[in-house]
Amino acid sequence: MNWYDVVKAMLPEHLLLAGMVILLTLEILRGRPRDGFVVAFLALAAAAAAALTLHMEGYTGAPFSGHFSVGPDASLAKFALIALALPVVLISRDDFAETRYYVLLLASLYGACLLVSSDSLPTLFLGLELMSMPVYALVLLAQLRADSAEAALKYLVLGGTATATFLMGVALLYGWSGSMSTAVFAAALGSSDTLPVAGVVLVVASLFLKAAIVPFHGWAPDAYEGASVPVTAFMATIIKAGVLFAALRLFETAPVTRPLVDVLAVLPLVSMIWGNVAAIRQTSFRRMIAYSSIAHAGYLFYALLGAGPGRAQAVVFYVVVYGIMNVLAFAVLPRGTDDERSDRLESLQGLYQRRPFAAIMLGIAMLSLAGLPPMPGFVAKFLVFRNVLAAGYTGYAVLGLVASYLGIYFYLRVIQYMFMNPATADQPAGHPRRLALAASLLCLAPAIVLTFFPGWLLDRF
Amino acid sequence: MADTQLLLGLSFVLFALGLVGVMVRRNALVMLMCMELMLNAVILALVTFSLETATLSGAVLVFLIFVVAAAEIAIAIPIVLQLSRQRSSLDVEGYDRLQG
Amino acid sequence: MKLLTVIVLLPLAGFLLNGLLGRRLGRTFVSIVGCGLPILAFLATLKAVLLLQAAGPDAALLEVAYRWASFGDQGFDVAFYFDRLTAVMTLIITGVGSLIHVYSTGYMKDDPGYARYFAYLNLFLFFMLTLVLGRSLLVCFVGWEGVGLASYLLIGFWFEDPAKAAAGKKAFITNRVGDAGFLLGLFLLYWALGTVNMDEINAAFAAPVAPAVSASLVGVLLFIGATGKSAQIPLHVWLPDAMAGPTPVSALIHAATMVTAGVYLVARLHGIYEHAPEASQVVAVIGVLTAFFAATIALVQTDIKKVLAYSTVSQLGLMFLALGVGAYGVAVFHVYTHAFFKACLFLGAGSVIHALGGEQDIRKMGGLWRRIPLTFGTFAVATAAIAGIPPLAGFFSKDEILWFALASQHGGSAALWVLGSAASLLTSFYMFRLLWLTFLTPSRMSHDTEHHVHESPFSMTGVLIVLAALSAIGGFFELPHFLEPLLPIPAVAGSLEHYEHTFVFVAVAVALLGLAAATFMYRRGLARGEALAARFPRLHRILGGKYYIDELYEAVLYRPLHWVSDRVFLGLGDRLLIDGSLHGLAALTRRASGRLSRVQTGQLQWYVAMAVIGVVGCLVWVWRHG
Amino acid sequence: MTIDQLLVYFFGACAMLGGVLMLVARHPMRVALALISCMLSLAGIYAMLGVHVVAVFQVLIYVGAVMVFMVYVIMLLDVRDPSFVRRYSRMLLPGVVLGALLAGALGVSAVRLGAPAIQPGASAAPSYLVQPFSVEFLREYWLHFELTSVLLVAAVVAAIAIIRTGRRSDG
Repeated sequence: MNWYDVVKAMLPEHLLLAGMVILLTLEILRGRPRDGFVVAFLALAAAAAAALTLHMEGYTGAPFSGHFSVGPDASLAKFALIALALPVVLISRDDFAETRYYVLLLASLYGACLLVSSDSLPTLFLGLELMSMPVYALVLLAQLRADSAEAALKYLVLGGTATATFLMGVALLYGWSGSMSTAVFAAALGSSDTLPVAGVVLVVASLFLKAAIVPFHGWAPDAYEGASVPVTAFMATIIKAGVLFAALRLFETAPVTRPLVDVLAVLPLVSMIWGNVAAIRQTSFRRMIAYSSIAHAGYLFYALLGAGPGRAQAVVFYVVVYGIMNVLAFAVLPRGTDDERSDRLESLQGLYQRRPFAAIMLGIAMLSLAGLPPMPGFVAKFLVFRNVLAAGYTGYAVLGLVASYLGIYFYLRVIQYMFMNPATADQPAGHPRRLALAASLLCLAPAIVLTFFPGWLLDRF
Repeated sequence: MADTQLLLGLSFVLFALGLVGVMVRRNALVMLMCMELMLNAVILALVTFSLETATLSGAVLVFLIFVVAAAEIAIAIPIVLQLSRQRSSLDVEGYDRLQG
Repeated sequence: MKLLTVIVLLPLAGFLLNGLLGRRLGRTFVSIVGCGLPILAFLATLKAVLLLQAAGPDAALLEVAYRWASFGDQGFDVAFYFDRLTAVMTLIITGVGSLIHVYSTGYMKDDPGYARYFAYLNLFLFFMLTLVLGRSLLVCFVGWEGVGLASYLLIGFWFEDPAKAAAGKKAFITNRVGDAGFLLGLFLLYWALGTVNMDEINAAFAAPVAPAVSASLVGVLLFIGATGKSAQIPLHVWLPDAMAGPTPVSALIHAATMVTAGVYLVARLHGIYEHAPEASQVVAVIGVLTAFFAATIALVQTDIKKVLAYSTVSQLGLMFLALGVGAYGVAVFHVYTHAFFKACLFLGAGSVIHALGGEQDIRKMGGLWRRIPLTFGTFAVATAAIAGIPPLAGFFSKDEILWFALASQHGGSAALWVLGSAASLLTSFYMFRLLWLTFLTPSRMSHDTEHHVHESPFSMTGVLIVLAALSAIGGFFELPHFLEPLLPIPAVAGSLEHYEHTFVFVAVAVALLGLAAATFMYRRGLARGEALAARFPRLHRILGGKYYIDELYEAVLYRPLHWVSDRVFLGLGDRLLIDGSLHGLAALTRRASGRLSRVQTGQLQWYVAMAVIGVVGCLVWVWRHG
Repeated sequence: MTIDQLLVYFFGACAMLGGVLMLVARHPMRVALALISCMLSLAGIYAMLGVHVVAVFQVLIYVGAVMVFMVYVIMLLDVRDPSFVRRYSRMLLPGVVLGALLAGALGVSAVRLGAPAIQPGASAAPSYLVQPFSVEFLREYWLHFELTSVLLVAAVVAAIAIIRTGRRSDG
C-alpha cells in the first residue's frame, strides 16, 4: 500500500477530519466560544480546495482497493458537497457558536464524501450512517424551537428503519453474489432472479427513505420544520445530494430494466405531484421547502431512468443547482428572534419594500427552483427529461413534465408575497447580517455562472 | 435440517416483527428496541449468507453493524430522554405537534 | 462587431442600469436610459437590415454569441438569427417599443415607481428580442418565458391593488398551460431531429426523408404554446384581465408585441405546418373562432380598454386564420399593421384615460373630440385602419387574410371566409361604436370629470401622431411579397383566380356596412333604441320605419349576438368552462393539498407504516412483473 | 438429525418467541428482557453454526453494552406512563397485516433461491475463529475500522450536544 496515495486520495476527508479533531481539542481545552466557526470554515475551505485540485489534476487513485477509490468525477462531487456546505456554515454562526455543532456538521460531510468514492457496500453503509447520524442531533440543536426533539425522533426512527432496510437489501445482494462490491448492485439491475431484484428494491427503498420520496417522506416536513434554518438548509441540500450521489455510485451507468423502471419512475412521479400539491397550502416556509424538496427528489431520481454518462451529468448538475438555490433562499430569509413567527410565509409580505436585495435573491431562488428559463433550474430539468426521453420512456417524460408544471404555483406565491403584497405592521424586523450576505453572494456567483455558462459544469463529464 | 431457507425465514420474520413493533408500540423505548431487533435480523441474514457463500465480508459487515447500532442507541436515548422530560410522557402517539 | 448581440443586450443594459441605480439617479437619467437604449437598439436593427438587404433576398445573418452548453456530443449555442422575418419583427419591437417608451415618460410622469417601471419595460424588450432573434427554440423559449415574467411584473405594477395581482397571476398560470405544450413540442423535436435550431428544423421537415416524428403532433403541441401566449381559445381569458396594468404596457405587450409571439412562432416554424395539414386546420379553425367570438364579446363591452383587449384577441385570431391557410407572410403582414394601429388605439385610450383622470367607462364619456382633438384625430385614423377602410393599413392586410381564407389551396374554405368576414364586420361595428361613444356623441361626463379634461403632453401626442401616420400608410409596403423568399404564399384555387378584385370590394363593403350600422346606432349616444324601445315597445313597432329596423337589429342581430356573447361565450365558455376550470383546478389542487396535508398526521407510526406500504408495494410489484 | 441441528432449531424457536414477546409485553423492562433472550438465542445459533466470533461479540456488544444501557435507562425512567397501559398504537391491525405481508414478500424472493443447504459447523474456506478473523479483518478492512472510530466520535459528540441542549432548555 502506498502511503502517499492514502494521504492524497483522501485529502478532502483528511482535512475535514483534521477540522473535527482541532475542534474537539478546542472543546476539551475550553477555548473561546466562537472559535468553532472559524476553524470549521477554514477546514471546509481547505477541503473544498483540495477536492477541486484533485479534480483539476484528474487524479485517480484507489488507496484501499475494492473499498475506496477517487476519480475526477468523485472529486468534483466532493467539491460540490463541501462547497455547498460553506454558505451553510456561514449562516450557522448566528445560531450556533458551540464547537459541537461544527464537529457534527463536519462529520456529516465526511460521511457524504465517503459515499461518493465508496467501492464497496460496507464503505457505502458507513458513509450513509456517518452522514445521517450527526444530523439527528443537529435537528435537535435548534434552541429557538420547542418541537425540535420531536422532529429529531421522527427523523431518527425513520432513518433507523432506512438503515435496517438498506442492510437487508445489502444482505440479499451479498447472498446472491457472495461479494460486497458496489458493482453487485449494477449487476443485479440486469438480473431477472428474484433474490437480487428484491435486494435492489430494498436498497432503493432505503435511498428513497433518506431522500424523502413518497410514500417514504413522512419524516421530511416535520424534521425540516422542527430544525433550525441552517440545519434545514443542510438537510435539504447536502444530505439530499449525498443520497443521490450514493444512488449514482450504485447505479453507475447500468440501464434500468422493467419491472424496476416502474418503481423508479412511478414513486418519483408521485413525489413530484404530491410534493408540489401539498406545498400549496403550507404556511411555514420551511415546511413548504420540505415539500418542494420531496418534489425535487422525484426529479432527481427520474434522472436515474436514463442510462449512460448523461445520468451522472444530469444528477450532478441538478444537485448543484438545486443546492445552490436552496441555500440561497435560506441565506437571505429574514430571521427574527421568534423562530416560529419568522418562519411563517406571511412574514415575507412586502419584503421587497423592506429589503429589496433579499427579496430579489429569494425571487431568483424561487424561479430557479420552479425551473423557469433562463434560470439554471430549467437547464437542470431539461437535462433530466432529456435523459428520460433518450432512454425511451416518453410517457413518463410527458407525465413528469406536466407534474413539474404543478410546482410553479407555490413558488409564485412566495414571489407574490414579497413583491405584490404590502408589508404588514407586525413583521419581524430582520436586519441584514453580514455573514448571511456573504453566504448569499457565495451562492449567487455560481448561480450566475451556471445560468450563462452551464457548460462550465456540464463539460466536465 | 437447518438450511439456508430456514435461517433466512427466521431472519425475515424477525425483521418483520421488528418493523411491526416500530409501527404498533406506543412506548418510545420499546420502539427503539424493536429497531434493534430489525438489525439483529439483518445480522442473522448476513451470517447465513456468509456461511453459504463461504466468504468473510458478510461477517465483517456484521461488526460494522454492531458499532452502528451502538452509536444509534447512543444518540437515540438522549433524544428520548429529552422528549420524555419535555412532554412528561413516553407515548409516541403524543408526539404530534409537528404535522400538516 | 456582434451587431445582433448588441441589439439584444442594449435593453438588458437599460434594465440593469434602471433597476440597480434608477432610484438614486433621478427621473431624467431614468428617462434617458429607458428610452435611449431601445432607440439605439432600433438604430442597430436598421443597420442590420441594411446588411441583410445587401446580402440578398433569402440570406440570413447568423451570429453565435457563445457556446452555452454541450450535452453529450451536441452543442447548444446562444446564437442569433436574422432574416427578413426576424427583421420585420425586430423593427416592430424596437420601433414601436421605443415609441411606447417615449410615451411612457409622459404617462407615468408622476408615478413613484418610475425607475422600476422603465426597468421592467426594458427587461421586457430584452426578452422579446431574445424570443425573435434566437436561432434555437431553446433560446426562443427563454425569451418566451421571460416575456411572460416581465408581463407578470408589469401587470402587477401597481401592486397595492389585489385585483391586479390576481390578474397577473391568472396570466401567469394560463401561460403555463401553453408552455407545457411548447416544451413538449420542443422535447419531441429535439428527440427526433437532434437539433432545436429553427432553420434546421424547417430544413429537416422539407427534406425528402420525413423525420421520425409526426409533424401534426409537434405542430399542435407548439400551437398550444402559441394559444397561451397569443390568447386564443381556450387560453384567451388572461388577456382582457391583463389590461389591469398601465396602459402603455397594454399597448406594448398585450397588443403590439408579446401576444404576436405565437404568430411569430408558427410563421417561423412554417416548415412544420406546411407538412402538417391537420395541425394547420386546427390553427385555422381556432383562429377564426377566436376572431369571431372575441368580436361578439367586444360588442357589449363598456370599458374602453376591454373593447380594445377583445379586439386584440379577435385580430390575433385573424392572424392565426392566415397561418392556418398557409399564408404565413400575410399573417406577419397583419402583425405589422396591427402593431401600428393597435398601439395607436391603446395609447389613444391611455390619453383619454389620462385626460379623464382615470375614467374608463365609455358610457360616461362622449364629446371629447373638441377637448382633446389630437387624441381624437389619431384615434379616428387608427379606428378606420382596424375597421379595414381603404387605403389605411388594416385594409390591406385584412383583405388578404380573408382572400386566402377563401381561396388558399392549403385549407381555405368558404366557411372560414364567412366567419372571418363576419368578424371583420363586427370589428368595424364595435370600433366605430367605440369612436362615437367616446368622442362624438354629446358628453355624458360628470361635472368633476368634465372639469378635469385636458390634452396630453407632447411626449404622448407626438407618439400618437407617428403611430397614426404609420397606420395610415403602413399598408402600402408589400410585406408578404418582401417575405416571399422565406415564407411562400399559398397557391390559389383555380376556380377563384379571377375573383380577387371582387372580393376586395366585398371586404370594403363589409367595413363600410359596419361603419354605417355603428353610425346609425350610436350617432346620438347610448339612449337610442334601447330607451325608446323600452318605453314604447308597441308604438315603435307599429310606427315601423327606422324603429322597425332597430327592432330587427335588436331581434335578429343584437339579441342573439348579445345572448351568444354574453351567455354562451362569456357566461358558459369563459366563466364556467375556462374560469370555472381554472378556478376549479385551483380549488381542486387546494383541496387535494388539504387532503395530502391530512396524511401528514404527525404520527410517527403512520409514517413508518407508509414506508412499509411502499416497501411491500414495490416488492410485490417487482415480483408480480418480474 | 444431529444434536447441533436440534439446537439450532431450539435457539431459532427461542429467538422467534423473544421477538413475539417483544410485541406483546406490556412493560418496557419485559420487552428488554425479551429482546435480550432473543439476542442470546441468536448468539447460540451463531455458535452452533461455527461463527464463533460473531457469537462472542453479539453477547459482548449487544447484550453486554447496548442492552445494559437500555435497561439502565428504562429503570431510570420507570414512571407511570400511559404507554404502559395502552401499549398499542392506532396502527395495530394494519401494522400486523403489513408486517405479515413484508415477511411474505421477502420470503417469496428467498424461497425461489433454491440454495444448497448449509452443514452447521462444516463450512468451507473462511475461518470464523477469533484470531484468524481478526487478522483478516484488520488486513482487508482497516479503513472501515478507522471509519468506525470517526462514527463513534461523532455519536459521542452528538449525545453530548443533545444532553447539553436539553439542559439549557430546562434551565
